[in-house]
Amino acid sequence: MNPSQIVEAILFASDAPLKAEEIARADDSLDEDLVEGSIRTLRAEYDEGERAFQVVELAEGYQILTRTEFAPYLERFDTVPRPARLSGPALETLAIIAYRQPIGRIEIEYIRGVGSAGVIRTVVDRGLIEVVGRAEGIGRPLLYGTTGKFLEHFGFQSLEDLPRPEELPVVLRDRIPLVDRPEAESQQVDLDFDPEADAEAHRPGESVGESGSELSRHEASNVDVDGGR
Amino acid sequence: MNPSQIVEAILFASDAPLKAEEIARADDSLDEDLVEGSIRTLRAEYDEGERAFQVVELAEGYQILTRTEFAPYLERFDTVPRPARLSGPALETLAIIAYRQPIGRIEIEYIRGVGSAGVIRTVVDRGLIEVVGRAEGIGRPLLYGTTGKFLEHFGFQSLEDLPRPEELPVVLRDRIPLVDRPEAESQQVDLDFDPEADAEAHRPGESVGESGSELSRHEASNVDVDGGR
Amino acid sequence: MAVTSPLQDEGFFVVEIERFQGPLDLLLHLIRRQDIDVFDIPIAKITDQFLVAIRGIQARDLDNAGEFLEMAAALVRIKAQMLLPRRDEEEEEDPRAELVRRLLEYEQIREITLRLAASEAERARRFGKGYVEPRHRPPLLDAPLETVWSEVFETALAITVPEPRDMEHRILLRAVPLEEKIDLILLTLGRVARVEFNKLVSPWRGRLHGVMTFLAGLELSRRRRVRLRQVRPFAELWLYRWEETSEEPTVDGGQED
Repeated sequence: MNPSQIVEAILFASDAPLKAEEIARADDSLDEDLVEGSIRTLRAEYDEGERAFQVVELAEGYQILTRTEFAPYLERFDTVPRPARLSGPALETLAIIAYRQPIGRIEIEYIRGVGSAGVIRTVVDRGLIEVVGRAEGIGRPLLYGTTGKFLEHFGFQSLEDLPRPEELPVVLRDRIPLVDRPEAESQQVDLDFDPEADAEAHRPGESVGESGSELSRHEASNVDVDGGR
Repeated sequence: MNPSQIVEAILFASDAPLKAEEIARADDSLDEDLVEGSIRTLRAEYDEGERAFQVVELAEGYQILTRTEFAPYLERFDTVPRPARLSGPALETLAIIAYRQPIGRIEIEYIRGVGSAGVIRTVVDRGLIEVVGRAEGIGRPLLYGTTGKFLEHFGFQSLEDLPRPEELPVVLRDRIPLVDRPEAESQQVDLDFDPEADAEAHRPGESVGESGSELSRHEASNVDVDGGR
Repeated sequence: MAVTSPLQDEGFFVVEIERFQGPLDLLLHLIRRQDIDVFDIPIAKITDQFLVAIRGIQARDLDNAGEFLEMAAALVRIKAQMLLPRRDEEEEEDPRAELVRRLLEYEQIREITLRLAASEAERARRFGKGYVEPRHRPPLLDAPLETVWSEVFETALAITVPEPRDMEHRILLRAVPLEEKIDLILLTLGRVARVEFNKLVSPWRGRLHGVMTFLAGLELSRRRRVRLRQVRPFAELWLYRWEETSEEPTVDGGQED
């Protein structure tokens, strides 16, 4: 373990630039001069070995950074499109919307059994679904449907082309009302409670405005009960 | 600019493991084989030059990490970020998920003997496990599996690196297929005991009318579950 | 009580029990530290030790008190089953079998947990690049979508609407102090000479009340304040006011003194 190796390890793993005197604190064997000497050694070694990185001296101290001439490769690495696939939840949400459109978030959540606001946004961002209208009733919840891009991407002329075999779940094949009991409203709240979904990803601060969203759920379930689209 | 320099620049500018095919995106001249070859070159050069870091195979990819012998200098250095260690319950839960994936919460709790919704949420939040599907049956419970970040955290190249059950100095050799055990589920129902309600949801003084906050937590979770992919 | 283990000291447990991940961990500890053959667990002895170990757990407001109590109830049930004459030795599984499976499985998981902790520690000795230059990342939309229709369609075929959840599952577990149940039993037996177990439990919902009432019954039988009596297996369980003259067999507790 020689001084320049210790200096290299510290410079590499530090998340901030370091002055020589700070690096020297890493070990009793080091002092400022030794650190400066080590940095000169490292620079020579990096030059000689034609490394893609170098020790840079900034106002705040030393840091190992990629040489600027490699910037175009980094940029290309970042921007070459990565193949993208829909996640399981996104596939499920898209399937429900494709077959039951126009459909609101509450109904999607009812069928999936978990909250779906985030996944709906993902599929909207992908350009496969869009807001196609609003339901009646208080709050007038948004209704989603598939886009032209959806048809284009999956090779359909129109929505008539979607296969509707016998095996398709009834909930997708027929537009049966999702909630048909008089106690629909309270039932809905109960069903919506999914401890697992909760377990997945509760982030602090996101639970603001709960009463609003709860209200809209109720509204939407009313739409469903009454309209039964 | 030779291939191994480009590969080095990409690896150096990343704080997570990269697969060879990903690195190849950096330039048209690269392909997977060239990247693998370049990594072999870099390894030899780092060994020869006695660099403080090396190219490590991790989580089915590659990452430049410091050599273990520098840990004593780095562990107590202010500007070197330290990974947070997992709690005992989190490790236990991960052990179960790693070996039994895909696995649902109820089975995890049956094996551990304690409610696990909170600890599952913690490891999901840390990106170590994710929802990989849903089981059949009532409520279609979520199933969890380990992520690439799990491999990263424990320094595994793949799940093959997990200790094999037959290596373990424990009497049990035959894997007990939990799924085949009807008791696994009925036990819970039979005892009418909801460990989640106990350990997670129940706070002294909270009334039964908690559905509002449950809803909102549930709502908040959507974003994370589906949005990030 | 013929408890002979060093675990008898309650003070020891008040400190110790927090250390255990849960009831399986505690049970495994009791079994392994006494070198008990896990395939032939002396269930009466272990049950007693377990009950001693968790005594007072309610008062200390542990997160997982309910789980320890559930295990206590399961042990007591197995213990009772062990006392029954076995009608058909061939077909009936040992009442302990499932517990043994769980214990062994848990022990294996615990071993894996230790290995994972070791791997974590080893991995933590390496450090990645601490500073990575911030770069602009392209928006998700730029990436071409590779998902094909058959994936969407197969997902559609697999969709089912979940059944309404069983309301019973939503009842929140609340702390049920043992003392409360002890008082209830003593109060009741102050008025009548005997009472059906179910009568004591029926006013409450939730299985924990049953468990706690049962444990209270066991405790009082230990203190020789009540006798537990059951005419035949799975028949109604009765709690009797303790009379010095009573000699009849009891299901649990009283006879072991």
